[in-house]
Amino acid sequence: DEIKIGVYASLTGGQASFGISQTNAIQLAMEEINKAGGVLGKPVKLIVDDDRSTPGESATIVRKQIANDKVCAILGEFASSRSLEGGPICQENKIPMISPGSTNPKVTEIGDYIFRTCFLDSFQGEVMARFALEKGYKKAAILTDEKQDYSKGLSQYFKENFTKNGGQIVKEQSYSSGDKDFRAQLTSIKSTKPDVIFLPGYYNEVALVGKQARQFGIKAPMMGGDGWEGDALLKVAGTSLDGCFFSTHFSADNQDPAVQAFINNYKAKFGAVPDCQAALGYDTMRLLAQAIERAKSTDPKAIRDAVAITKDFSGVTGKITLDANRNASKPAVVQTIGEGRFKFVENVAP
Amino acid sequence: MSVSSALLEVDQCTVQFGGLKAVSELDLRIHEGELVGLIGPNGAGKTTIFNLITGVYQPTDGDIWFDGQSVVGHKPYQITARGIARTFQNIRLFSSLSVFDNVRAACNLHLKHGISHALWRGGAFAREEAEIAERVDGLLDIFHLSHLRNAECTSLPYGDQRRLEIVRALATRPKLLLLDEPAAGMNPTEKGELMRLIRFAQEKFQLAVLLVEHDMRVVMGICERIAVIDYGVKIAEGTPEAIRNDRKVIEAYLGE
Amino acid sequence: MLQIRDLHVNYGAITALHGINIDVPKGSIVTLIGANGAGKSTTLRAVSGITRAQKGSIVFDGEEIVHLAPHKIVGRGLCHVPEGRMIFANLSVMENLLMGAYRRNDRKAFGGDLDYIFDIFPRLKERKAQSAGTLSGGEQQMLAIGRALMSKPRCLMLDEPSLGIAPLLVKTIFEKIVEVNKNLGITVLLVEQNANLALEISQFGYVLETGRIILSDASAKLREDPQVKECYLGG
Amino acid sequence: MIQFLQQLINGLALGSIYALIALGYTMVYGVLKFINFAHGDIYMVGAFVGLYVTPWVWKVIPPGQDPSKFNWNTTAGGLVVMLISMVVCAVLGILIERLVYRPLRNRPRLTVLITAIGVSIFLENFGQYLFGADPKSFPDILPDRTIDIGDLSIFMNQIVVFVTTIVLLVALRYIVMKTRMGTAMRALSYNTTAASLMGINNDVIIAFTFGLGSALAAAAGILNAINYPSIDPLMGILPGIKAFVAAVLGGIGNLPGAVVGGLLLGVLETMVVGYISPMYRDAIAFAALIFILLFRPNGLFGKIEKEKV
Amino acid sequence: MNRPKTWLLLSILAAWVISRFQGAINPYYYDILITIGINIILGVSLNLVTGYTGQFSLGHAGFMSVGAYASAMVTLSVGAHARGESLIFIGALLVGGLSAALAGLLVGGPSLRLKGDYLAIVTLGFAEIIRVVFENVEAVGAARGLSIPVHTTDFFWTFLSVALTIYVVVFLVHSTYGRGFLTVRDDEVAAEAMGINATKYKVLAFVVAAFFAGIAGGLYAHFKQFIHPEGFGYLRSVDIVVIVILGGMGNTPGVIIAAVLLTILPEGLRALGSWSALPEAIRPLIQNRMILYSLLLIALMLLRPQGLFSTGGRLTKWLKRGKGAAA
Ligand SMILES: Nc1ncnc2c1ncn2[C@@H]1O[C@H](COP(=O)(O)OP(=O)(O)OP(=O)(O)O)[C@@H](O)[C@H]1O
Ligand SMILES: Nc1ncnc2c1ncn2[C@@H]1O[C@H](COP(=O)(O)OP(=O)(O)OP(=O)(O)O)[C@@H](O)[C@H]1O
Ligand SMILES: [Mg+2]
Ligand SMILES: [Mg+2]
Repeated sequence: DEIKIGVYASLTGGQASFGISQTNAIQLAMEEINKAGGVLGKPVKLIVDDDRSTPGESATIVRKQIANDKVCAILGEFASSRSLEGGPICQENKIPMISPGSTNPKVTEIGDYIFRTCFLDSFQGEVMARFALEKGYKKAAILTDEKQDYSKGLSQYFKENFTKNGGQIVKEQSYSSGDKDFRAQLTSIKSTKPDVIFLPGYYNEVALVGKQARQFGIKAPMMGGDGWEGDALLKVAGTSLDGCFFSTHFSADNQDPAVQAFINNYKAKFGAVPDCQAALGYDTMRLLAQAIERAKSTDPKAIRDAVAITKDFSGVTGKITLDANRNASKPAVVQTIGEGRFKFVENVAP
Repeated sequence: MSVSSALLEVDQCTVQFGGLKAVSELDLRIHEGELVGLIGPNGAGKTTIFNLITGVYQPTDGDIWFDGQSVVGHKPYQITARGIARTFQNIRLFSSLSVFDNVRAACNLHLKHGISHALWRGGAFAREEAEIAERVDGLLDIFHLSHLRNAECTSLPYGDQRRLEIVRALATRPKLLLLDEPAAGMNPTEKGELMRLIRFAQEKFQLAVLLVEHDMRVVMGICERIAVIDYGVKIAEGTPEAIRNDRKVIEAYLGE
Repeated sequence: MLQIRDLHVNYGAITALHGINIDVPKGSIVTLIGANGAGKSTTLRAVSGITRAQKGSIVFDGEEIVHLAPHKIVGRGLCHVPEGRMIFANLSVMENLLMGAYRRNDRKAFGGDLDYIFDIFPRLKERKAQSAGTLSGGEQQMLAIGRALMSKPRCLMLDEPSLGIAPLLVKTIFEKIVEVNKNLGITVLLVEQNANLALEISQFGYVLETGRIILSDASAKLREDPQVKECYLGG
Repeated sequence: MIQFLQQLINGLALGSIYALIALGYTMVYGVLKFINFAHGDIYMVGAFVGLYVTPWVWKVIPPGQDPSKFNWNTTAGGLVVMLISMVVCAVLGILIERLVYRPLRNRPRLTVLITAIGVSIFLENFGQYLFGADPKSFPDILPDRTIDIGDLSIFMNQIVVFVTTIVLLVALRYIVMKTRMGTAMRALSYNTTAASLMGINNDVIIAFTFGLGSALAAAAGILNAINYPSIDPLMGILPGIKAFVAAVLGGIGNLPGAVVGGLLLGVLETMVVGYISPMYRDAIAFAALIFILLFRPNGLFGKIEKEKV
Repeated sequence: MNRPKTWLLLSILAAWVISRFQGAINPYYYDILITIGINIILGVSLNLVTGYTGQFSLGHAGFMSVGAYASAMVTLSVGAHARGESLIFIGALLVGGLSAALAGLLVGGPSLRLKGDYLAIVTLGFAEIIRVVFENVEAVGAARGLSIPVHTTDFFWTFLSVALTIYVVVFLVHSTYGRGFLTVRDDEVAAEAMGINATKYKVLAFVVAAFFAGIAGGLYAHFKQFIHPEGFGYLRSVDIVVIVILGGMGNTPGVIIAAVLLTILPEGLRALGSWSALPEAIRPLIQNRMILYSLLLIALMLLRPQGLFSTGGRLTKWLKRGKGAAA
């Protein structure tokens, strides 16, 4: 007999690249756990379902995993909108759900069975605002992805913290995910001559923004959040984002053997450097396994209770503690870009 | 307000397509119950006149009176509601409907009840549908189409389709019926039968008919009065006898 | 020139032709008459390949063409002016005529041929640049015939060319059919409701009824046939 | 003012990409009267073919060292890549036509439309399976230079796209309006039976149309990838829709209309982003489209052809 | 009492009886069942516009979203656990349906003089505009989406609406009055010449269809308990068009079966993808359900170009031929 854990993610469709790396890492974690004897002496079995990156499927999947596959816990989506769809079903059926990457505050507000292992947008926004000011940047322009709540949240917290501490926002512009042309926005931004451009989007667009900004002769450095992290960013942007900064969950420069082992194993299995979605997925899977171990039972209620009291779980993304609101409190990492790779700059404690 | 007693009065109408005057300053009167022929060479503007009367085209100039009211600027369906029905030169049946439904659809105009009845399906609805079915079957019967009642209209031979178009037009209960080459594609026997039917319908429903046709046997055989146009201009008008002997008409249209 | 043997055509469940035989000798005009729905158009459609025959053989100029695609049949010099004209409404009159000459390579000769057609149908010359869809019914018929002539066929099949044509012009068209037959040596297979005229200009006639040939004879004889007289010549 | 001019340039550059895709769209539509929903996906395939053949081409024609300097070798290589991609996509287009559209040729248009949607979903998802879901970086296959005129920046690539669009427009228009093939295309678009009675081999013409349309899509895909060097299997969806809008705006089936529609859409979107709000970009673009269609129900250049009754 | 109404009442009664046992149904299958119901409503209502009236609309999901948001707002403003849940729900659904109908009127009115693909692009554009608006209005959650705290949609309400939709569309069309829709589809010029106000019928079709799409949206919102503008994009509209065309334009039973089939298909393919006997080599290919889905879609169109359930498709012919050969 096995311990069944449900995973729903975007394996196809517009956001598949995130969902795939997250699921890959979860799979890696599962294999490692099983190799080490499983949980409670039983092997872990993942039930992975694809939600096509579209609304409307998550609820169905969660119902299926609970009713047909009889899972005892579910690992949710990185996209908040889909966690918000699957979450209520988990709550209703009293099955714990942990989202590795949903940063929208509403997700864990669904109820006491819903957790997350990433930090909230407010924290990242604050970290980057502080970092920008420390660097001596006074005038910032913001370029937000209007379609992503994640991006909007980051912008909002960045703005609040930046202006509160003496900075000035000289221009706010936005785009939608999937856009390829940002010249109109950059033209407007260029004329305001900012010291820094805050660009809290996903790497798909960020890379093109960087490229186009440099073509326009905009030299100001750019900053962003964990959405930047991805191999494609480096490949597409070339050198155009060199010297820019972003906050994220983990750094490959971290010489902690656990982190290095994760990176090497991931590379060996999937032929790519793990990004932060992968790191979060990996941690979440292991965190759940550890909680089940502590609960000494596969009863969902017991698992929930065990997850809720997670304290100082040491993962590749740092030490994770779940607070009373079932949100993770954990450090952020600031990285910079250069020589075709991400480089560690500093750790920021919560 | 028109003072004449004519049912239809086309008053100095012009239709222009770009540089081409398809109809120019045309006058045409049709009285109640009259059977008038409209002939002329190909491209003279006959079909255009039909389109003008039925509101498909708007006159560039001039006015059209029907039953004492101007119909210019009205939509085709409004004009049909006033009592003008037509057939088309290139048959335009409702291709996905059965013969029966083609005619039934044309009864739509005089429905006493609307959407609510169709949905409620009470007794009144059933009675009205039954009435309509009876009327449609009656019409089909007159035109010898009853046996094809449930056939798909596109599978009908050409001549039957033409007759079906006439039935469909009659179902709108017109006062004036415009027929555009109803005998085209029929053989002499069928043409004879058609003439009989047109006359019969004209009497039975007290119709005025305006008939466009290239077959002179048909036109001369049933029309009381004939108007001839060429290049959009009326070149002659009169009894069949007079038209047959009109030099201009012979030159432009009939030939020796 | 054209031999049709035991031709069967059905449309789904409806059988339109129950094995008919027709011969069109080279250089002749042959007429096919019959009531509505008898299968006249179907015969022509089967010959030109736009409707598939279920059974039978069609030999044109010594070659079996029953399985050829329409464009190949046209390429052999057999041209069909279909019922309903089928002119290209979105093209101008001139372009329609040139379309007729699509398979010809002697562009130099086009001018002369166009003049010839404009001579027969002066109205087309007036409307040269007009988009064909806005032509009157009769004008469209002229265009359809003109377009067919542009392909310089060896055999021309006309489906009710007088349909919707003013009397004066009907005469002209029939004269021109005789003319192209005589002068250009084009063999003609003619389908007509106007049986009087058709039998007058043709050498041979067939009478089709519900998918079967019920009579065939020299045209002059057919015109005297009491049955034909009653049904197709208007008594 | 400078900013306005810059936005205008940005808009025209964006618009010429739309125009380029719309050209192929509109041409296929003009002949076959059906919206080839898969056009945007052929465009994607075009870009990927470019990505995969570039290393091979570069082996034969080594590109210049500095991508920002003009270099004959780079340019020649770029053109070869584009040609290869156009040929591959033309073959793909013809293949698709042969396999799935031809059997449905005399069917209701909506049936074919659904099939096209099927093909589109297939190409997108098979693309994700084959190429992976994450975006790929497209190599600089043309010299990438910025031309600065005062404060205005124009990119070589933008000029290339613009010029290509215009050249293709002129060439296509010539083919469609003046050549025998083109007249046959138009004839066939009206009535296939009549066309075959004229001796036109419908299969050949339709295959040619598809091939040409797909080649155009491939060209657009490559040019777009040069401008925005991040390509992914779903990259065709959005431009596909935008090009559809552009084509309709100009009067679908009308070649110059497609180009004008595309440019207009590009400028409009850019101006909305630059001066109003990017949030409402799509909404305003569509609102403008609807507005224009209300006054010109057949698009800007579409003939208001009243059906002869 | 005549036949149609009897059928309507009987089916509503059946829905009610079954809904008494809905707790016993496996929640996953129950979810699919409700989704089927919603898709039937969407397909059958769009069929009135596209199938019966011949107007090509690519914006049905837009109307659905109006209904979803409007009904959700009603529920949210009344409060989650107010008394009289059913009454509030009916109210919310009606508000959703009526708002959508109003939207249908707004779009239908001015844009129906457009034809074919022009109409398609305008409806598509309209739906996109609605989507962008929802994406930006904070009051309805903007890009975050909107959570609805109650779960009122159940088997009874869904299939009550299904029955009503089918009743209205079928019996509207099957009357002398309703023949007007078909004539507009077949030949607008001839329809007008027969005294049929084509514009009125087109607008009516749009409004009625939008109303039911709105109801479907309301049901959806109160079932999934979360709505997001992305869920009502043009691809969703395309899905509905596929249902209509696969079912056979203007063929309501066909559309219903197509809705069932197209709802089950992706879930069936999901099951296939996790089938353990699958060879490793083709597993990733099968796991991308959309690859198989699209191939099936194409195959269906090739085999049944007139829609699944009309006679005369290749499949029927092929079957007949097979029989003939055997005999
Ligand atoms: N929409 C239009 N645009 C341009 N020209 C038109 C249009 N409709 C008709 N015409 C032209 O107007 C003239 C009259 O056409 P109409 O159809 O009325 O002729 P007709 O008398 O009915 O001829 P026929 O007996 O051949 O049917 C023709 O020369 C035709 O080309
Ligand atoms: N596409 C079709 N589908 C089904 N039946 C058809 C089709 N075309 C013709 N028919 C049927 O085949 C038979 C022969 O038709 P055809 O058109 O050949 O007749 P015709 O002699 O040319 O008549 P007309 O004088 O009316 O032109 C008719 O019964 C007709 O209803
Ligand atoms: Mg006429
Ligand atoms: Mg015929």
